[in-house]
Amino acid sequence: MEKLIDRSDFLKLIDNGDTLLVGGFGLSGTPLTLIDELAASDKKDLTVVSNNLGEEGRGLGKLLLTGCLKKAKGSYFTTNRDAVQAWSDGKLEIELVPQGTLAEAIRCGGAGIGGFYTKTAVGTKVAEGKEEREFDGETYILEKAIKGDVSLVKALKADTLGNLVYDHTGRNFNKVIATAGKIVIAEVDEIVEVGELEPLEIVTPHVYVDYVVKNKYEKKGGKYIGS
Amino acid sequence: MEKLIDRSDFLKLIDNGDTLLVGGFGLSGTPLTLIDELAASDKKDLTVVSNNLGEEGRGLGKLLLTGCLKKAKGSYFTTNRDAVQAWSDGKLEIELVPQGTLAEAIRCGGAGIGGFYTKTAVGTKVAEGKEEREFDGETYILEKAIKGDVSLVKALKADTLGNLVYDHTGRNFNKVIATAGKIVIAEVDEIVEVGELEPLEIVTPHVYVDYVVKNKYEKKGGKYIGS
Amino acid sequence: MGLERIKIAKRVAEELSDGEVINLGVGIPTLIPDYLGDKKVYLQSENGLLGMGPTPDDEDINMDLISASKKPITMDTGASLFDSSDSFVMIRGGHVDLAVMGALQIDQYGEIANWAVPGKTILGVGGAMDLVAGAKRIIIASRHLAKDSSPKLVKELTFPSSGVRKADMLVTEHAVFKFTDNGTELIEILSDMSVEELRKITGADFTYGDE
Amino acid sequence: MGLERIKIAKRVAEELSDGEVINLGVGIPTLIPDYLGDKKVYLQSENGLLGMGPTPDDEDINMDLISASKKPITMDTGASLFDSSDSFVMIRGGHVDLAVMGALQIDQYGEIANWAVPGKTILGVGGAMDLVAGAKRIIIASRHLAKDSSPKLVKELTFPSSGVRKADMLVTEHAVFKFTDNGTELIEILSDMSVEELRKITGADFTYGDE
Repeated sequence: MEKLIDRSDFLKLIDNGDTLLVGGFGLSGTPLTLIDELAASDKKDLTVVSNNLGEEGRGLGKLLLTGCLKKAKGSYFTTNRDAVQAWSDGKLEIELVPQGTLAEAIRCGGAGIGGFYTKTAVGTKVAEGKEEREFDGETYILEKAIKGDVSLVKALKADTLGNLVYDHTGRNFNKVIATAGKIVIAEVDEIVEVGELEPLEIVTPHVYVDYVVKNKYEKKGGKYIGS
Repeated sequence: MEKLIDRSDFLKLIDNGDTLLVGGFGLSGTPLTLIDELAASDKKDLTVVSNNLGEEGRGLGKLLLTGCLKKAKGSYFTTNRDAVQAWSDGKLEIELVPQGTLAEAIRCGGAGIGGFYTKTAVGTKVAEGKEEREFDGETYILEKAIKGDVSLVKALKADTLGNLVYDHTGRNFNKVIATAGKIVIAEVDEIVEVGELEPLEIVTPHVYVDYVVKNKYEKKGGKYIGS
Repeated sequence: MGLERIKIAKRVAEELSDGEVINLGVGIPTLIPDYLGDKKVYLQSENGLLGMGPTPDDEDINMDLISASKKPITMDTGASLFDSSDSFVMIRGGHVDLAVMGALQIDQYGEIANWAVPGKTILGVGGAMDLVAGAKRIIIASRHLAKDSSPKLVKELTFPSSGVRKADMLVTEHAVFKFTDNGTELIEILSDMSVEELRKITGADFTYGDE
Repeated sequence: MGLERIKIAKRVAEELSDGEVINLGVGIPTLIPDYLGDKKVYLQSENGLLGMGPTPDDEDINMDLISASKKPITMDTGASLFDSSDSFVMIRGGHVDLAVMGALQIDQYGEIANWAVPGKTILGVGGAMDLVAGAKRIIIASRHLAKDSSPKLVKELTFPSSGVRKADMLVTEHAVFKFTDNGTELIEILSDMSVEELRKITGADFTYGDE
């Protein structure tokens, strides 16, 4: 398979200062193997755009222990005490975006759309400094598209072309994130022959995927053992 | 099945002057039965938003023979001579929208988004009178969301809850149109028991569907006979 | 304490109608499914599922089939899966019949504050503002008083607002309130309090009956 | 006439690289798949398919599996289906490697006019402007002259533009041109014309070789 790379080659695709879009909701649909590589690297000044930063010491939470993050942009960091601490200590910038706005902004980033007017967050602190506009008598705020240097997604299976399917709610942000990075890397549990995925079941067509890395963790009892 | 109505009851849901969003690309994925009911009715001043107006005397093209249309909004009417004629005769207003802008505007209409900035059509006649704006050095134009009074979609199957799946490229505009009408009516070839459609294969979740009408045409040799 | 949460959940459950699509927030709202009786509703989970079923047995847990509270769940018959952007098309686009959520404060017109506390770290908003903006109907399910014994229903918010869209109803362990453009209306007392006692522990004025 | 269309298609086919995702417009571009030889490319159809295969046998025709030209098609192994909005995420978002399309006119910098004729009914644009705005690379495949014998490659467009984004290349039955910020460059002559003869039937100036 042409797009398949070894996980040890993944770091070559990441530069200091990059903005990474990372799929996942909590630890579900999260590229745990790629995050491990990042956590073990000397990369720095990274910005991560993801719904949250995993849990303490798990998933994206591992990156808080190594100091490679400059900024996190997402919807919910409160439950990760390491994130709150890093922010309190001035070691991590945080930009809060409502969950639906985050998903939509990333989708726009991959869709040739520069920005959109959403009804979410009108009249709140999140809307401060953002342009308001009325359409048909309703007020909306302008949100800008989000793009990344590199997108990291986690799929259940890739076929040898790079078509992706996801595991249940593990789909979450992965579909849009796969469209919005200059380089897109998919971590997968399994690689199947082209033709084994049904045209109707493919969620991410192969055109979006540049590289595929095999997950180093095995799922047992519904969890990735040792992750 | 609660949402199932007879096709003869469909017209009660349509008022003169309504804006109808109609799925389909050419004749594919088009609610042919519902269109027949409209064509045989005395409805008037309807606006149809659809990629095109079917073919001469077929699909949405039938509505050009009855004079129920005031306006058509879509991306491609050139190949339907009846549409061109009606427009030339001043009997039909036409508003031309690039195909991708049409799909996106309808999606926004169903998504609580008031408008979006697209890179499509910048510097063309389509952009005249539309606001231009730069994001990261690129120019975009503002397009407004499109909503409808009634959405007519064509699916392959509905389950008894109203979940929908489509036939191959018959999906086209139907997915977004099912989200953007105040009333949404799905014409389907087949109704199956709830549970028969896989959670991963459902394209339109039942929450979007208000009514289901059984298609009166049968598909043979890849075409709906007699349509 | 637990009993009062259950009381609130039970009362909210009465407001749900058969066939509705509902999004349940964290905390008290998650107790509601246990008190639906014969009513069949469809639970939406903002991480990408319509038709959320009960908690699975241990052997059926899959960390990639979870709720918005990141708890393992199952799928009901007729469930569908979708990505986050489509999930918020559903929420923000006005397709969810009802959102039941908690609140830190509610003002007399039903404006909600449920994501941030003044002077404290504000590092989470999640899908709260999208639900506030988009759900067809909003019921706040909350204890009557905050942990510091201050009333949650207040004249004016002192906590940051979650959006200009107002809640329709507030259910606490003591009472059910309805919000209109004219302010708060008490529509039902759920405990042994008198209306006057209720006024004392409520931060906003409210009307009751013909008064 | 048909031979010259094939000649254009063959020459464009040489520009395609193995593994590319390509959108082919109506007319000459649809002939290209026959001349790809060993190269495997993936055809995108804007009505919602990546991996368009050849025309089916009569008995396998399905009116709900069609191309953007509304012709019956098949699916290649590895094909995927999606709705119109996702299809234009792919197109407008810059994910399609190459769009090959016809044109009514092209100006000296590669600006394309391919949807409307001045003074005539303008009732169709389809996905042309989205492809012009979004494809990574654009090749125009077109006869050198219009039906009225006017040159298609011109100094300035007199037909309505399809967008500010420029084409990269023009392939006609006589020549291959490249467009840069400096104007048009002739890179190959495909017929027995001399450069001077070619200049006579071309409406824009162009450079050639070291000149």
